[in-house]
Amino acid sequence: MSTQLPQQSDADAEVESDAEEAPSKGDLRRERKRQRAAEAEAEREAEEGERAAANENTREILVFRFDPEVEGKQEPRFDEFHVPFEKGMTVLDALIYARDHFDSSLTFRHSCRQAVCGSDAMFVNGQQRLACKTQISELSDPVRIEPLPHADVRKDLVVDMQHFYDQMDAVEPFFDPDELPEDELAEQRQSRENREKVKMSTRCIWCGACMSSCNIAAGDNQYLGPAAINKAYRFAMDDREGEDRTEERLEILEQEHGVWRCQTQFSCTEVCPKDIPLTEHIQELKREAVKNNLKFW
Amino acid sequence: MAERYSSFTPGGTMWLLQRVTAAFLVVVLAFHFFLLHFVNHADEVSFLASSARMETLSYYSLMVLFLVTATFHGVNGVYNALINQGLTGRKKQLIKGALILASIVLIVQGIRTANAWAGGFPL
Amino acid sequence: MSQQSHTDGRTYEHDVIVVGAGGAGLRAAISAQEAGADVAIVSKLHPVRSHTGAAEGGINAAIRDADSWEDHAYDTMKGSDYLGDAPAIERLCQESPKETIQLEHWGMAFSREEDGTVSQRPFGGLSFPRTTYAGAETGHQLLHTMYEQVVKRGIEVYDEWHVMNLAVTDEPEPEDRSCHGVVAYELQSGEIAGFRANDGVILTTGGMGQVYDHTTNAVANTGDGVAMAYRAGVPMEDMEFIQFHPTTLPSTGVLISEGVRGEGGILYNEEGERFMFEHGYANNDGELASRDVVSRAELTEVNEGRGIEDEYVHLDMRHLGEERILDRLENILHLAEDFEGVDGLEEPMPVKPGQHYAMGGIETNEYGETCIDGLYAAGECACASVHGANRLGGNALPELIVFGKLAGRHAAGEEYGEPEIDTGRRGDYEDAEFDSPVPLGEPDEGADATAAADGGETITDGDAVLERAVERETERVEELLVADGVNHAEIRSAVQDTMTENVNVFREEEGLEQALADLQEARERYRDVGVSDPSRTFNTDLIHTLETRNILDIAEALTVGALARNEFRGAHWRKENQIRDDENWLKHTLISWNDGEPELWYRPVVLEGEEKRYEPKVRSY
Amino acid sequence: MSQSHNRGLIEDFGRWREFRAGMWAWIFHKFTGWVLVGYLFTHIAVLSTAIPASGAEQAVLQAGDDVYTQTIVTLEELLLVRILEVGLLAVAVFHILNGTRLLFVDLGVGLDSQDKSFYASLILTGLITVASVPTFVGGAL
Ligand SMILES: Cc1cc2nc3c(=O)[nH]c(=O)nc-3n(C[C@H](O)[C@H](O)[C@H](O)COP(=O)(O)OP(=O)(O)OC[C@H]3O[C@@H](n4cnc5c(N)ncnc54)[C@H](O)[C@@H]3O)c2cc1C
Ligand code: HEM
Ligand code: SF4
Ligand code: F3S
Ligand code: FES
Repeated sequence: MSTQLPQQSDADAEVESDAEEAPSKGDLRRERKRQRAAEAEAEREAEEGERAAANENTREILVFRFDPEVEGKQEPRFDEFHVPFEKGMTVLDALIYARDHFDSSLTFRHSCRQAVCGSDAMFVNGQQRLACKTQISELSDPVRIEPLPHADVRKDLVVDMQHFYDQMDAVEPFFDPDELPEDELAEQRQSRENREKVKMSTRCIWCGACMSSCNIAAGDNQYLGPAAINKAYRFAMDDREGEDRTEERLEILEQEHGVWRCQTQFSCTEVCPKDIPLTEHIQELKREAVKNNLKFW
Repeated sequence: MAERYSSFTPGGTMWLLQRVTAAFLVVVLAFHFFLLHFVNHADEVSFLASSARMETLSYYSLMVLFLVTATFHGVNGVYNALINQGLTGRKKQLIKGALILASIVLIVQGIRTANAWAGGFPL
Repeated sequence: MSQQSHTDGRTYEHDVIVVGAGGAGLRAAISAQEAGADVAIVSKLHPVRSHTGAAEGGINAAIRDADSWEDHAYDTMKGSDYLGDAPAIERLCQESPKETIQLEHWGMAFSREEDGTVSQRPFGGLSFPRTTYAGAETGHQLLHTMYEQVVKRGIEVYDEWHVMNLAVTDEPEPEDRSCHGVVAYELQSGEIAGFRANDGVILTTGGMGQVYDHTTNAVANTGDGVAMAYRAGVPMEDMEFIQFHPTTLPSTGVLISEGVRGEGGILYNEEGERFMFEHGYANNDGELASRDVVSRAELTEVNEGRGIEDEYVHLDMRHLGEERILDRLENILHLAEDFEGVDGLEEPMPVKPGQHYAMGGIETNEYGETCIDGLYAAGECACASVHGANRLGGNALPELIVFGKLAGRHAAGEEYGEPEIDTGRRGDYEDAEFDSPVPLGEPDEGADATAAADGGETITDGDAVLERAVERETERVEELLVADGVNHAEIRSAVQDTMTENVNVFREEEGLEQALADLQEARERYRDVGVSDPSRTFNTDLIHTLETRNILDIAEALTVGALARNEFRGAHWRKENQIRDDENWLKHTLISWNDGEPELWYRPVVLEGEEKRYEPKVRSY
Repeated sequence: MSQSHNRGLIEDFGRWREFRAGMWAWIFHKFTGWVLVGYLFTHIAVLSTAIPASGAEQAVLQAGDDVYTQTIVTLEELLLVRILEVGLLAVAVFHILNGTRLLFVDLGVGLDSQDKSFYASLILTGLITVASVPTFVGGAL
């Protein structure tokens, strides 16, 4: 959980003391701006109430808000928005509506709107979900939207993903065959069965939902986590890589904080928006690793 | 990058042993419960009855094995749970030591008890 | 928080800076590194979030013996409606096989044949089934495979850094200028820093779909690279050519693959008529007519009052039977369910045309060079002109890997021969006679012009140019953060509304002029734009405000091009002249930013190939 | 600047209401495992009274007056102990059943019905526990 860098606190301290010495013009302006923002906020809330009353067909969303820099948002809180419902509306649509119409400081990552970029995994009504892939009509009112659990919140719904990326990098996530065909126009052969075997594992979009749902990953920062293990599975099971390489991959997975940490909670598999059978892959790797170790005896 | 594993790691072994002991325990624990709660009711326990059972070599060895596996399974389970909660470094080493010590004490004490019933190692 | 901590930001220095981390950017970075350069990628999204991941169909490559790159080139030229430049097209088709196999060697999970070779399938406009694919997720596999190679090579990636501007010297003629780096804003910290590029900057910022309100493109596809290059003096080429895909979901713009119609899906209007036949849009091919034809048919139905809820038509696949649907179109069921709340097995799916791809972009030659020294572009943001007036499905992904590689190598110092395609105002070109009915460009003339125009001295030193660029952008951010003003979202949606209303599939003079007037009004409002979020942490309000400026510039250039080109070619349809007019219009539209105002000119299409000349023929399938 | 909000353990655990089958199984298995180890240690401690008892006269042993027998009998006379024993049984049965479920999962069997097998373990545990109440709580008090 503490993926925060230690030196940051120093940097913060410095900045603060700078500010104390001579409140710069910029600071004053920003101060005024904050006040205005607060006023606008109050106004918005009033307007919103009216709107909600006027429009029957709205949905209520409760959104987690936090910003380390903005007064009034330093203490985490939930903001309520009433957005007009339309058929086909997703949680992401609702957030965009709230941002564009009520509060442009509402912050969340999103890009593709079609479940391929993996930017918008969030904790929606008690489950990790992709906001863009979740129909709001399927959720009960009010829709409660929080940032991914077990990750540091940077601002509103944005969490720090660095730790997740580090874990992905730790499994040497790249294809590494022993040899390639000499002809640069000749492909390596791969059987259909083998491609089928790795197919699901290649679908991962790095959304981090699985990692966030896993209690082990929450407790043990060094645990590789389901997504990284799945990434390793993708290569370890690919026949095009050599046997020695496969063994090396198993060795990485076998570290103390590798596959053995998984306690088959299944929540990763349940929340994965790409339906990757993560637990199954992890279990298969455990068995592979045991088999591999038995060879030593 | 996570630290690279170098030589043979016991991670997999411990994991495997945890399963193997579990499989063994299913059988023995069921037998144990059945024998001491249903066949012989708990309130009918007496030193002599226990003693009589313990004097057979097969029962004695089964119980010692039971003790050892259960201790390993339980203590290793606890240790794993702690690592899962992110226990590392010096603290981890300390707790590991303490757990091993406790296991030894438990097993020694258990065997002494068994010997007390059997009147020494049953031959 | 003192202002200082943000402005005296560090300068990062590398040989080659790649802006963007989609397919084109990653490929460029890898090849620049292979050519020996110290390369870094600067991207506003983490690489795997790039929109290349959304591509479904496949990569065109002539890798089989029965196929040839010449056939691929011919198909591409024909598809482009003879507005593609032959040297670029031939490059693309020659190198695509090698690059595609290169992906395979990097482990990309292509679909396979029984014998273990990669599978290929037929695609619209191709004379051979040469579309190499990985299920219905080719782009995803491509993007991730290439990112893996970037990780493997340890290439530095600055992710969630939004590039705001280029550091370009300010000689009076763009052709004399040179590029020395970029200025970027880190989302997490609010830091503004200079990135010094010793050898070159490669723009690979992808599409510009956000110019329209209904698009298959990502929210991040705001054409930043195109707009930045444009303001630095590089012309935008063929901007009026926008591909609209006929089957996208109305509420989100999510693409419903052509596969549904390929399998026998039928389009119905509100009255339940199979309009493609019943109203005579395509008596032979029906639903399977080309993308532009179907898009126009759908919109005609809606415009004539036969659309459902005055917005869309129905795509019905129920008659195919559950078994067949599950077998071949399962993905479509998920898309319709997840993004539209519709069960494709039980009810028809609503669809309407949506913006899909920009054929035009930053003018480059066949090596990815722009007219500014040290500035390159590749991928969807660039226009080496391989797609001309209409892109064939499956031709964008090869464009990424081929031109990404070439630009990367070139920037790293590898020499190529003389290009055959001219850039900038060199070689053959003609000035346009174009009178805009409304004022164009910056309302307060010259605000965005070079320092020379500001009255300052001309700076030609690389470091100084970068420093100045950082200062300017810092100032701009400070101003935006304190300004109390209009919300970017209002302006953006005004632009999107008028573009969708007037510069869509159907274009007519009146509408285009209206759009220009609306855009000018939006520009006026943008002068008063303000960012209401005061935070330095992850200020997306600020980023969207910056992007909106880019959208404005692009939308305007696009509309100017569309208004000027009075003919019907490829994806561009004009009411006033519904024929392809080779006599007058076998030429590229180029638009340059001239001291705060767009300026239009033309360059003839290069139809001379390596060995033959491509003679324009009627495009019929 | 780069501050962030660490939601801490409390908030993380506050999510228990949102747990799903696999997580509950995990929590229960953990809890029952710990109870069992705890019991194992006490159990051996209690049984250790057999060591001093082994020194007693044969007659004392016959009469059941030795420390060991006395300790056990005294304990067994307490209703609380009897009830705790039922609890122990429940705990053990659940741990065994779910442990078996986990063994299957480890072998890659029945991963798709992991939630059902968890519910089955729960129900079976309940049934066995209820069925054993007469044997445990009953008997000569
Ligand atoms: C739904 C869909 C399906 C498609 N299917 C196919 C297909 O089957 N076959 C085919 O050939 N083509 C297809 N295409 C087209 C093709 O996918 C795209 O043209 C191509 O992926 C664009 O890649 P790119 O690398 O140029 O840009 P992108 O992948 O969009 O990447 C742009 C990069 O630039 C970065 N960036 C942007 N602005 C900035 C800035 N200001 N500062 C820093 N970084 C910035 C972004 O972070 C991103 O990393 C499809 C397109 C879509 C939308
Ligand atoms: C009778 C059959 C038993 C079976 C089938 C069984 C099965 C298991 C399994 C499979 C695990 C590993 C869970 C995992 O790592 O995911 C486990 C953990 C554990 N077991 Fe057992 N077990 C049994 C008996 C016992 C006994 C008798 C004890 C007490 C001594 C015990 C104590 C534990 C403990 C403490 C854990 C660790 C729990 C945790 O994760 O915190 N088990 N058991
Ligand atoms: S495995 Fe699934 S949940 Fe985890 S990061 Fe990948 S896509 Fe997301
Ligand atoms: S949730 Fe965690 S414990 Fe294992 S099965 Fe998934 S990684
Ligand atoms: S916005 Fe890309 S996954 Fe949701």
